[in-house]
Amino acid sequence: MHSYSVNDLELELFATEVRMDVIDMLYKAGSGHTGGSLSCTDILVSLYHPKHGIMKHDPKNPKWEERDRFILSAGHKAPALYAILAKCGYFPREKLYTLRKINSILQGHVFTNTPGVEAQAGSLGQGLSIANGVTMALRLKKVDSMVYCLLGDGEINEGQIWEAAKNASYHKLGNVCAIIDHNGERIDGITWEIYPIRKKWEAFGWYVIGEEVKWTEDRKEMELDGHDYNFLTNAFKEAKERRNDNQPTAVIVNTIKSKGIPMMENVVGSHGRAPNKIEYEDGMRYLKEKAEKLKVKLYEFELRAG
Amino acid sequence: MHSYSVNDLELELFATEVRMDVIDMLYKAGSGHTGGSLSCTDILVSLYHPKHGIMKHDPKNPKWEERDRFILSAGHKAPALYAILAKCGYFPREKLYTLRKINSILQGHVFTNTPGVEAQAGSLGQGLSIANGVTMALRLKKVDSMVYCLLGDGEINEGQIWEAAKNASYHKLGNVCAIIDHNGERIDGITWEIYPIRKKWEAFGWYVIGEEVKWTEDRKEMELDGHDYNFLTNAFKEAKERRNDNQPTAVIVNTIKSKGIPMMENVVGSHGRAPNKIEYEDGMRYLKEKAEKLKVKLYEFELRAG
Amino acid sequence: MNLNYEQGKKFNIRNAYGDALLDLGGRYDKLVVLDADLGESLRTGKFARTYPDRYFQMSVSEADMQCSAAGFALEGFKPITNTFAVFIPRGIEQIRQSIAFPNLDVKIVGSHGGIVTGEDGVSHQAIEDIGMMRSIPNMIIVCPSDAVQTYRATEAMVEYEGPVYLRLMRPDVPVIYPNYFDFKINLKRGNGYKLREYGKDVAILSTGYMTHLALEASDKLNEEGIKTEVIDILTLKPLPKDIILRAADETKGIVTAEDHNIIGGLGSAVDQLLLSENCPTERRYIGIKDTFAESGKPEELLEKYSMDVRSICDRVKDIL
Amino acid sequence: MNLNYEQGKKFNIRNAYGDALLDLGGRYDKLVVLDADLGESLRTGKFARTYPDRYFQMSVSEADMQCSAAGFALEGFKPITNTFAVFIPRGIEQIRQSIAFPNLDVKIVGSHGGIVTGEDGVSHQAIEDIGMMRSIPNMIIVCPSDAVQTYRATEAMVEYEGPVYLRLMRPDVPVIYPNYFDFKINLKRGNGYKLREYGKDVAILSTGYMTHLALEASDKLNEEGIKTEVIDILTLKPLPKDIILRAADETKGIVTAEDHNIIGGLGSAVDQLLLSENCPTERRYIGIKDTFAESGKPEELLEKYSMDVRSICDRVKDIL
Ligand SMILES: Cc1ncc(C[n+]2csc(CCOP(=O)(O)OP(=O)(O)O)c2C)c(N)n1
Ligand SMILES: Cc1ncc(C[n+]2csc(CCOP(=O)(O)OP(=O)(O)O)c2C)c(N)n1
Ligand SMILES: [Mg+2]
Ligand SMILES: [Mg+2]
Repeated sequence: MHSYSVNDLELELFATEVRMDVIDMLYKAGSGHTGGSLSCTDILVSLYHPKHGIMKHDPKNPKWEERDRFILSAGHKAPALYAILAKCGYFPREKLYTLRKINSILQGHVFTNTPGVEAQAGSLGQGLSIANGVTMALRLKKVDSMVYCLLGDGEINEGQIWEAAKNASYHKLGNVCAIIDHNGERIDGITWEIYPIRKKWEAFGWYVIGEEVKWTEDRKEMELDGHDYNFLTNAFKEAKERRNDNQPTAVIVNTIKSKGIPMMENVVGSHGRAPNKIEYEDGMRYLKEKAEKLKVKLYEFELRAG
Repeated sequence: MHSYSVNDLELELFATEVRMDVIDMLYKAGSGHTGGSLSCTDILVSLYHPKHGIMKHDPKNPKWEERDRFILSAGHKAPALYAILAKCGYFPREKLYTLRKINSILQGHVFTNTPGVEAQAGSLGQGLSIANGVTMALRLKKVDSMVYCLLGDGEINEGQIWEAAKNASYHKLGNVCAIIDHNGERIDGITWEIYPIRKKWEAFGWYVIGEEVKWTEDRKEMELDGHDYNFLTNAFKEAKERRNDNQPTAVIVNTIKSKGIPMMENVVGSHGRAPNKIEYEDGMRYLKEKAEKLKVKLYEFELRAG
Repeated sequence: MNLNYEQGKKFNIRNAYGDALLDLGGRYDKLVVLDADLGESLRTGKFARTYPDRYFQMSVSEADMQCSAAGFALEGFKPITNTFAVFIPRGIEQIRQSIAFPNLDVKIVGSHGGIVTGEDGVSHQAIEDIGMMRSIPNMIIVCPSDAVQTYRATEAMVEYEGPVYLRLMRPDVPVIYPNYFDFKINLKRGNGYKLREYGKDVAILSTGYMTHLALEASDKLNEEGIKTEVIDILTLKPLPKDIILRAADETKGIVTAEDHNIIGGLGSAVDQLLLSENCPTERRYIGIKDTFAESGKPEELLEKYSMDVRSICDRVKDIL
Repeated sequence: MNLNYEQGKKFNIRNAYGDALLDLGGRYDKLVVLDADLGESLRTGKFARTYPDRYFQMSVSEADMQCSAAGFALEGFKPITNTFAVFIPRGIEQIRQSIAFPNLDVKIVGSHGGIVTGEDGVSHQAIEDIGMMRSIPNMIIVCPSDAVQTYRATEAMVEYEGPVYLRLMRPDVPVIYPNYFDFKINLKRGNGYKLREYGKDVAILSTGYMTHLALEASDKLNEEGIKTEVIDILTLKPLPKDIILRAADETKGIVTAEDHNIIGGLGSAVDQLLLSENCPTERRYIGIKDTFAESGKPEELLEKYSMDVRSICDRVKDIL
């Protein structure tokens, strides 16, 4: 592991707790998408973290006009967003256990009835177009906020993504930042068909941060930028700083599917289901240990800072 | 003008006659798409010309299994295809004057009831996907024919084009050749939004021939490759020669909208209508003179050869 | 605004739509217009030139256009998307997921409805759009029949909060309604207008392009002693219940006339209303009979596909 | 092939579809299968592993998938496209233009129809697919209700030449039909099967998931002395005319039961049939009532949205 700052430790602890909630709520719901929720957790944490997150937002005032917007396009990653929104205080944590249940404010795929959720999603490929619309609207309202939009790598197979990519650059939507969660997998297999990713976004007129690390068997052994808060934070900051340059920014983020449940990591087929009992326990044990270690380290830092 | 070969002269004479038929049938139909039909005429002539065309095809046997296929994706360019099919002998020339009339075999947009028409079109963005399907089918049948597919430059705004582009390269469809008729205009304006063209196809895994010459006010004064039989013929030949290399080929062709009707050339707004009386007469006069000159030149060549 | 469309004269309803857009652009500063390279046909030009900041050219990216409109609506704007009716299904899954489901304030305009689109042929003749849109919850469907009504329907659509589909057509049609006519449009309740009332033999329910043909048919039948009433159905969803049920009650039967597949459109909607309200009656259908048409002049097509004035008269006589 | 699905036991009809695909792959060398990254859910795996050359992964590019299938059909193949029913509209304009209009031999399979898709929520619950597909000329619509019927319907679909939409669902359902049952499927004429005939009080016309609930309801009502018949409607387009008209004639009324919007689906289709054939009757509807549902267990949703066994019983009693 590389050397840590307090910020990193705080982000990582937060993310570890989020992952526990994600696994917990999925396990209790009995269905849902584990793989993609856990691959994007660190991305969302880097955006939303109350202290270190890049986004301006206010859980007490979810409709605050000046907030940065986050549009989850790959709507099946809902559990990660829900867990973070709850941790930030958008709604009570108990609600997490109503996930996918009747009468819940937490639908199986994101919907606008959840406090803090900006747009519905679930059918892939639509969020970036929505983000463009939001951004054009903000421009008319003269609100200079960022609009971050999270896409799955399998999702960018949808042609609509490229319509949106083209229109974002044509309409000079500098406030748009598309984040591609490149975990290298979709449901039925590896996302070979969408490579090269970086070149595509460049050809569609985007400023691109990051480059895909193609999927490999031993991906889970790799230290990937999608789980590196330095990379994530700097990338999202850079996108924000460039927002008046009239060019949208794409951030390609390399991640591992089901990150946090060692038994499920990088396993094709772990996409669209909840963890089973063994995986659940394995994941919870692993994450709890990790959280404990992080707390110890943080304590040491505090002592030193004294 | 650059130096001419007999082939060039024969192609150009053929194309000039095709253009006269196109203008004639559009004028008589009273509606239809003049701009795009005339921008792609030389492309189609280079493919279909009975002697010099690159495509294997047989007007007496339109369903000949070994034929090269041509899929017109931008279905509004139908008049150009109809005029050429008639000239090649797929159906009697008189039929041209039934264009867009009730009970006609010549529908406003291409349909499979016309002998020689491979697929319907009219709604933009679908032809390349169809071409891919045809090509995958040919591969299963072990027929090693080319499948050429003509796209409009405005048309490539459709996301489905990029789904098809991605799937063609993913499925290694070397027999597919997409031709982009880059006349720089769509209905409501200039195709600024789709630039750069070449980089996009490359990023989607295609071998690309040609590069776009961006639209300018004085485009009609330029000598563009889309009206140069050498360029066209060589490009389509090269695509054919590469067909077993597992990579589809895109040919970007720079053209002038309404080419052949000097009053309408390069005029935004000439897209979706038939020529009016003055334009019709202007075009016919211009083309007739051109045909006469070409015939004289051909005669001289023959004398010299004779 | 006072209108000035000469009654009885033919006029293109798309021009009325364009006029209304321009006017509404001044009244609603949150109104934005999105085009997919068919602005010329949809007459969005006046709005675009007057309010260039609120006009967005999306080119042929219909799916993207519908979702970007959703984005605008999420931020409190009133977006209007524009394309041909036949290309609405190009983004209909997006309309369903991103507009209708969250019930967003997006207006969807489809022009060139029906086979009267004519010469362009089947690929441009929308005959399924209404059927598809009717299947989607939260969707209001408006199908005006002349310039005056188009203008007022556009106003009502913009005033309304929520998803609306406005269907227009290509050819000119006579101005039927007086310019001062007060439509009292209520998109939550549904709207129909009795335009003729010769008597109670048969009721003709017509919509869009077919209304002026229905009026012709009604006048002709009257000369032959057959007394019909003609009700112009502006909203296909929701249907104006009362006026239809009353017609079913009072007449010997109902002929519906629409330039759309008889499956899924006005004919289907009326049937379901009649049976669900336990008010069955003799029924005949004018519309395209679950087949694709072809290129041709609108009048020729209407004749060939039994949707002309004579066919309306024949269907009325079937009932009697 | 002889089937072996244990009657009465619950079984997933998607498995039967997958079994049939595998079998048909051997019988039709022109059969090709296209997937859009939902092969696991659609059970195309057995076919894919046995005939890898005729299996095509298109990833989430539903529009492209439908048109590529059209390309295959143009060359004499029998392509089958696969995705969730709710994503069929993602390529429905393409289906209309490139498949239905030229009447190509493409089979379109949509699984996860209806609100019984459950926990995934509205974005995955197709309630408009049938309405949209019915609006399109040349389209045959097949909606089986158990594993045996699914297997046979898949065979019939592949045998038929022309566009067919096959709608499947997510949950397991009891095997209703005996394995040897001879369905005599004729997709040109329409097919329905009388599964109960306690008497002539009311006819319940059900389709897909709802059929086993209709049977339960019928049995329950019988215990209470109410004598219904249950007709399982396999083809929503064309409808099996005779069996429906006879039911309308012989009983006091018809309840339709479908896991789809009551607008556009079986209920609408039956209404139009009844009125166009001048055979009206008392009508009640089970289905989702032009609204979007939510996440939840299928049974809970059926109860909340009045589509459970009790609701079917109640609607029958309404008529009496
Ligand atoms: C239009 C559409 N088609 C299919 C699906 C089904 N589906 C849900 S997730 C998924 C795979 C997405 O892969 P990716 O975007 O890489 O997501 P991740 O790996 O992060 O889970 C698919 C095909 C869908 N939700 N929407
Ligand atoms: C899906 C779809 N949207 C809109 C149209 C209307 N339309 C017909 S041609 C055209 C412009 C196409 O431009 P381009 O592809 O550049 O064609 P060309 O310049 O060769 O005429 C448009 C928007 C259509 N036919 N299909
Ligand atoms: Mg992925
Ligand atoms: Mg062009």
